[in-house]
Amino acid sequence: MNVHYLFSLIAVVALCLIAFVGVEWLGLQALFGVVLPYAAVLTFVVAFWYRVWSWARSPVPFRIPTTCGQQKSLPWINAAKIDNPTTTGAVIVRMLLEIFCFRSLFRNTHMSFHETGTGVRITYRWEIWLWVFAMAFHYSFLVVLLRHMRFFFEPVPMVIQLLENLDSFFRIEWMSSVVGIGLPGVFVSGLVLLAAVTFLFLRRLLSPKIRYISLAADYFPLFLIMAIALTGIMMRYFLKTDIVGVKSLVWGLVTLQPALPETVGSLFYVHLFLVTVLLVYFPFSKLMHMGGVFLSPTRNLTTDTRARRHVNPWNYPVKVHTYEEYEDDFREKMIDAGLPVEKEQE
Amino acid sequence: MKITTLLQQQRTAILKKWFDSVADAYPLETSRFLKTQQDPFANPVGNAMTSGLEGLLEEFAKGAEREKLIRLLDPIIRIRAVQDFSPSQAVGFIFNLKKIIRDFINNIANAQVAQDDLARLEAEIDAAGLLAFDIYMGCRERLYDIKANQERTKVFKAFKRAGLVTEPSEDDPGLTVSNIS
Amino acid sequence: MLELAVKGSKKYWLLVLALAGVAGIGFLVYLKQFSFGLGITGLSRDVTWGFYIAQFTFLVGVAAGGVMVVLPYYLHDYKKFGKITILGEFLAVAAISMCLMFIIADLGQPMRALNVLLYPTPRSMLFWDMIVLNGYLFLNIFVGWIVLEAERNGVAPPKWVKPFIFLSIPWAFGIHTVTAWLYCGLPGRGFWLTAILAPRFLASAFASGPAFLILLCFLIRKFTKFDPGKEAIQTVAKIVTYALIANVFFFVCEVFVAMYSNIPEHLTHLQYLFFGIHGHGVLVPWMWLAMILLVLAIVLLVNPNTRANETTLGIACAMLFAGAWIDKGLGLIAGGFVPNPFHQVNEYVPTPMEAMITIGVWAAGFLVLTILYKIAVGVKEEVTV
Amino acid sequence: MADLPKAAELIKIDHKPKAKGWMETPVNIRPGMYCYAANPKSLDYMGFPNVREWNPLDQDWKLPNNWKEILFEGIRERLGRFRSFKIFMDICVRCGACADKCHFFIGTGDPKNMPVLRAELLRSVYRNDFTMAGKILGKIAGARPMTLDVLKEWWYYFFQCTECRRCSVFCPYGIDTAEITIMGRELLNLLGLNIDWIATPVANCFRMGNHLGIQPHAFKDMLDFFEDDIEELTGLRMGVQYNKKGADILFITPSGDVFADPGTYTCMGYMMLFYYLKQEYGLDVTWSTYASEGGNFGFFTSHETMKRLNAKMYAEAKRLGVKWILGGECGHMWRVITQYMDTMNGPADFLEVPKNPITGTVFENARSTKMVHISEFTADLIRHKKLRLDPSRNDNLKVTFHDSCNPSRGMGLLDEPRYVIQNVCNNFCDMPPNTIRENTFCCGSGSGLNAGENMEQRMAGGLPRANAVKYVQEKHGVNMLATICAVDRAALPDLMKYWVPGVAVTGLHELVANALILPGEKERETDLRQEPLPGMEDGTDE
Amino acid sequence: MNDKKWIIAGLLLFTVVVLSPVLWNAFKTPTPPEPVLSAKAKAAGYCVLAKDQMKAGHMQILDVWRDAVVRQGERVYKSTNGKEFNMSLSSGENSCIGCHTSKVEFCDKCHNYTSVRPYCWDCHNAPKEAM
Amino acid sequence: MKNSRRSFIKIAGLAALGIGSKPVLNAFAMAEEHGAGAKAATHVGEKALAAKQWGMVIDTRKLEKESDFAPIIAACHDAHNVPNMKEKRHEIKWIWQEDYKHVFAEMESKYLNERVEKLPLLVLCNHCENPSCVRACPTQATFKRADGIVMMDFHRCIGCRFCMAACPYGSRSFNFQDPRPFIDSKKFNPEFPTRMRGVVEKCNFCSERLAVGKLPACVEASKGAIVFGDLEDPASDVRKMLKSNYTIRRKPALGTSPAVYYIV
Repeated sequence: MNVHYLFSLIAVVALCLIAFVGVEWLGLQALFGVVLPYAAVLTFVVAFWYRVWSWARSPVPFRIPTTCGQQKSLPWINAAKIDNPTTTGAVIVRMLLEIFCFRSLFRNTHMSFHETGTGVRITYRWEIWLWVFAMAFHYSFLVVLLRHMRFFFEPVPMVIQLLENLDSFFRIEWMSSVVGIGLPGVFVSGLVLLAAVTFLFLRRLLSPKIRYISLAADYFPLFLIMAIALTGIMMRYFLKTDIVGVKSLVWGLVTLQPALPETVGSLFYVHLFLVTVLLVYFPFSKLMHMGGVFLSPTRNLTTDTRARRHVNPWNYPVKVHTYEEYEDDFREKMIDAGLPVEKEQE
Repeated sequence: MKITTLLQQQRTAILKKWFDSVADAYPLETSRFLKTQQDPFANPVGNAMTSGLEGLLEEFAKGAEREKLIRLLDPIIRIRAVQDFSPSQAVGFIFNLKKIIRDFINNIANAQVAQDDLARLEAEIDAAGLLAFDIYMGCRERLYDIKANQERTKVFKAFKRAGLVTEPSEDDPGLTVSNIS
Repeated sequence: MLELAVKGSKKYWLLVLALAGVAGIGFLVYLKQFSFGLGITGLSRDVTWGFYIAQFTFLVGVAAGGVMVVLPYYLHDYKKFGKITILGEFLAVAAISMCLMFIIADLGQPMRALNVLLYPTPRSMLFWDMIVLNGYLFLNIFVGWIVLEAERNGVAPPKWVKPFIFLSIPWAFGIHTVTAWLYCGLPGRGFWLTAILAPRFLASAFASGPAFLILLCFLIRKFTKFDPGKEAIQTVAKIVTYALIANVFFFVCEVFVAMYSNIPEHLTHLQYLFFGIHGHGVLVPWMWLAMILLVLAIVLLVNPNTRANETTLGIACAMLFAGAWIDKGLGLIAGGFVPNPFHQVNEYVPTPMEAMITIGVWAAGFLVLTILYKIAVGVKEEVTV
Repeated sequence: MADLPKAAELIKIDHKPKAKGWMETPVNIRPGMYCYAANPKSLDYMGFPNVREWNPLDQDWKLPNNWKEILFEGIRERLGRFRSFKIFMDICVRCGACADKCHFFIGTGDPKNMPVLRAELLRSVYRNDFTMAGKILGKIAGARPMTLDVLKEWWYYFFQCTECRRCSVFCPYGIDTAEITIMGRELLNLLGLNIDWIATPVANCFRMGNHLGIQPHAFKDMLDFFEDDIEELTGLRMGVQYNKKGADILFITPSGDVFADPGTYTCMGYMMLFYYLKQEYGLDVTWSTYASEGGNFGFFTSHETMKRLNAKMYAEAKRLGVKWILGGECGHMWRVITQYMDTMNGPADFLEVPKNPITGTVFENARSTKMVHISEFTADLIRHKKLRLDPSRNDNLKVTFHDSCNPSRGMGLLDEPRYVIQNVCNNFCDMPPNTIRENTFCCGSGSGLNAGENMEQRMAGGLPRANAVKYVQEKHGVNMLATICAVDRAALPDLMKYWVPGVAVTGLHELVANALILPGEKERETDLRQEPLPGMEDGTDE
Repeated sequence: MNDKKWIIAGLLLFTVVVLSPVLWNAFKTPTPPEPVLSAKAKAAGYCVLAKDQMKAGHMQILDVWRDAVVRQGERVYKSTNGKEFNMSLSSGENSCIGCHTSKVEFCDKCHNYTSVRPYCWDCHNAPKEAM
Repeated sequence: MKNSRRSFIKIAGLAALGIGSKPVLNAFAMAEEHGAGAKAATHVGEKALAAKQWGMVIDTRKLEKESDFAPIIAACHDAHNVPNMKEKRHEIKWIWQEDYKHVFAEMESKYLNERVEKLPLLVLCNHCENPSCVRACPTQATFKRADGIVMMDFHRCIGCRFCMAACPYGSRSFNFQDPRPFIDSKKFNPEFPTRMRGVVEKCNFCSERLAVGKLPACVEASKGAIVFGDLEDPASDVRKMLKSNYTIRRKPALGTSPAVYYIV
């Protein structure tokens, strides 16, 4: 059986416990609130540089873009300007579409077999859900991230406030006997993030194909992000924490004058520690696709290789079979067959 | 109870069992891969079979016609003939149905079925199995035919037309077509 | 299949851009309404629903009308409609999208729209309307998409969509019935308080929806390689004819009851609409125009020659659509609120801003329609090569 | 111990082993699914390392003792040289979007044929020995050590990828499994682990100019034979020119067109087209016996080998002093030309920017490589109405078009061939949209897998393509599958024979030549295949 | 192909974005808000809940209150120390704003600090202060 | 309420994580108090007036002149911060004056008593026993309290105005724009909230005054012209008035059963 996800789940639960025990029983607020966050950000930035730089160091010897549409050739043939880009501008548009709209994933299809009267037919259904949830996941994550900037800036920038207003546009105010949600206003992005990450997890779990290819390294970030979202949601809507205290802690960090507020609960430290772990984990894992997608040579190059020469920095001479050698091998036969030769036979 | 009635009543259950038995016959890796989910046929290999088996069972319930059986069996067997199967695996799944139906009669449905009725059905299944074997062999023969003929039809024909087919000599550093086998 | 929507001719993109532009302007005006409040509309304390809700009501009809091509195809296996059922379904999708947009535009507190879900209130007809509209939207997108994709792949649609198809048929009747019940269950609004309102709505829906579909078919035939088929169009035209006659008949019944019984509660609204009362009567010319259009449409449709002639058929359908739009989109709502419970007359005239938002929503709806039809027609062209 | 298991139960236990992950599942090399090991003579001739006799089915592959070192050094070197390799090793998130895009996975159902898993075979080793996470976390990070079993798995599955790049179209990061397969094969070549269907053509091509090893005089003889056939058909001799210095254009086509049906008809098509252009417009086209191969099996071996074979094109063009090069219908040849040739063996500044002297069209898109695809060339001619055509000669055909992987996903050559077909045939229809253009399915035999011994693999891999053909056959009565790739012309007839009997395969220029009205030709009674033209059936019935 | 400068530019941009909070704020003086208690509140010396609990959870109490007041007609809150309160956010005897008389001095300080913009004030509190 | 309390305590353990790092036990105690626990601590004030169905009798005989009406209307509108909208269309009114022939239009009579023909009447929400507006509301933003008051929950109203269409008495107003600029700041009552744009409002029978033992503002200002009390209590003032006078209600045929009676 596939125990990858169990392992990852245990790892994330353990991380939560570490932070909880560390703060609640050992009183290590300073470690979890100051030392680790600083270390994590430093690691994140340095390791991110290191990884991207290690890619950048390797040259791009050949221009091998995937062409997903008609080439620009004869003037009267409509070229797919974006999917087969020949100009830098078009490449930028292609990259923007990839990065912001997940263009390629949007094409996703699902193959299935059908019995027809005369045999088997393979069909391809447009499969949008992975795209939908991937978009939902990334964008809600981004919004959640930006929203947290209210803790990092004073006064809070207008754009962040605008974003908050949009995010909490729909008032979800629901009072029941068990839970009451009303104030503070519900941010949709947090719920979408949790829903999307859950979908991505269930997909790995329930689709046999995806389960088969999934590794512990695939489940771990999902659980980690799920836990981050959950702790955040718990703090905001149910168990409450003193956000003035949270902001003063964060403010201390960003002004490089760390100070520990007293009234911030352990749940916050769990949340913070998980984020810390995510930051450290990020540059060493597949999450680096964030940086890598920019460098993907099948997408970020123009396709006009026949019109503009691409230079390979390490191009080296190779041994070839020259025409002279060739003619030496076959001169006699060539002359017999009436083929022209460079050197007449002696 | 008439056996055809049984087949119609227990269609879903019998089909399920039959699917499972087919999944068992897959090579280890794929089989395991299939077993991890409720619908063992979300995989391309199995996918092709779902409706095929359903159609076959329907045919047996009605009293099979040879032409129709061939039409139903051909697409399944044609795929299995190039996949990872021994001949017995490729066609054997049909015979599994006999045991499944007997089990149903004895254990689950607890139904009384006329012996000659059952015998007739089993004979039909046997016939279908043999048909499947015919198809399988036809496919394999076609395959070997293609294998055997491809060089002749492509290379040698052209070379012969040009009168170029000669035995390669040992010391000739050049390599000739005969190496490309 | 969505890729069919992003690959199109210049004309197509021009249309898309134009519609998006108009919708965008509408949205900007809506932002004004959002920040100021519904005060920018012509609504008042007495006429609390206006253009938005009227459009919504009319469009529910257009959406429900789609069932007139779905039903014969799926229930009676009427093969000729096979080519246009998807057009009916996608028309419904676009119409329902417009309905939902109009409802949102009409809310004083749109950000609280989710309260309808958070506090489900089965005794409120609006709650049920929310259910049926969203359900119908889902059913049509879902069924339309799956059937179309199966058609594109050249396989039979999966068996499990059948129940959804069958469900969508009564559901279509449901959306307009519930919409009628929004009005006809209200005490003290004599104009609406009539049991025949739902049937009347349905009749007008089954006339105006398919009539619009006929017009769309003409457009599609003109601008694409897909031909919905003359015979199919003629059959739809027959449906339109009978539905229109039923609609007018129901209306005559209403008028009879009001006039003959002479009960002021019921009569005054009709008087206001067709003759005006206390010197107020902005709608009088409109209502008469609607009547003339509908009668002329009947004449053209009932006559087999003019019905068979596609030019006159087109004219008849356009007249019908316009007439029904005035009837439902102008008269019905305002007529119900005037005179008010105090028997005073405060008239309603939409403001330019209100009209712009309305046009914006229509444009957005047509944008949805254009994209969906582009896909549907693209598949049809592919399949019938 | 009360009940002994029954026999049936025992069998069941045998059938259901404890499920393991793919890493623990050893490879099972199966006849019919692999190609024979490379002939040592071929490898030796090319100077490849670790040449020896070995058999994939043997336990012992006779590897050099330091094979792991060689391999790791090879990986290290390539990580430093190819950003694509490095990035594709690092950024896959295993979303699975590629899984059911691969024709081999669809056809065989073998999970290791999912592109993601094929790449993971290599990635798992990369993680283990080249990343920090893998070194620390090991299996948890998805790493596994290099073993002989892993090596066998690489060999088995990297030669079950046709480098068609269909997965790359759908990958959100553009990960191109072909690039990974190319690296995998390069690495395997370091250990002498190639297949013969690739290695021997490479050696042939290196020495004799073409994969078949057709020697120059034989090459000429074969084209002469086509001349005879054409003469029989039209009453005209084409007068093919070889190695002619100072010609306008050098023409290079895959040698498959010269020796194998139905490519031979395409070859005749080129000859007839050039004859027409020579007679009508005086265009001077020469063929070359030295650069008598457009295809490049070196591409399936290593970048270096590809370069060694490819060098001949420019060298020959330079020697002959032509203005520019015209390329025939081939798949991977055009990928090499488009994405590698100019970089590896350019700049071709001794040639002119290709300009069609007949229409005046300058092929701006080939400004640097100086090499034009013949379907671009012909489309241009037809567009300018420079060819006299009688499409009704192809009226017995219902044609569909198979986009070959490399021209479609490597260069985007999609509409030109369709334009040509639609002008030379009256009956054309496309296959379903998800199986054509950039979504096209491989023939199942590309990248050097067009051998005989792996027929099952080829038939299974070609299933999706065949299935789409079958669809249009049933729906529109299609009986001819046109394509612009020599491997396709060699592989698809077999595929059709197995899955879609009744559909033949043709090259684009066979159709062109059928429709082309040559100046001074006699009335044709048959097409190039010597089958009666439509309307001529009675006449030839003797 | 020289793309290193682009990559470095991208990395620099990335770094600046990631570190922007620090770069922007480094060595600024921390400005934790200090809500001003009115004389009345100071004098009373107690609130509905303990200070810490009010800090974190006053919004929940307001949620419960508004439901109870409007829908149940319950308008009195009895805290654990036995004190009774008028459950009203508007000013008035024994209500929130009745005691914390200045929204600006008491509520807004923390709300602005943490970018919280409750819509309570659309209806409650005095119109002049809201404007 | 007890149930809700218990279920809340179950998650209170988790709540310990949230508030205060050290005082775990405190957090437990606190969770009890606020959140749903806070509910237990809310109750109706001691002085609050209670009834099963509040009702009102308006004695039109005592309300004749403009000066009789104005203070009543002002008392209500000032107490509830009802804005004075400039545009008639956007008018907001909780209680106002209307002619007999409009209020009782369906009781149309060709030859009417001279007094009655020109009789001005006070109209307000009828707090019907069977309110059609409550039926119509899709969010229960307007609802009927246990004491018979038809309330508006301004926190929940989505502004669909279905209730206004459903009300056969025209008693409801809608905030077509932000009402605050139209409230006279001199007369502003800080103890009562204003409304925001986009919600419906109407008379609430002064539920906020009843809660502290006061009668509705209009009753207080009417100098005895309006009597208020529990309709279900035979001993109440309203019942006594009803017993001794002939009264009529608006549109009885609609079955809404208004709780406002008129002595004509």
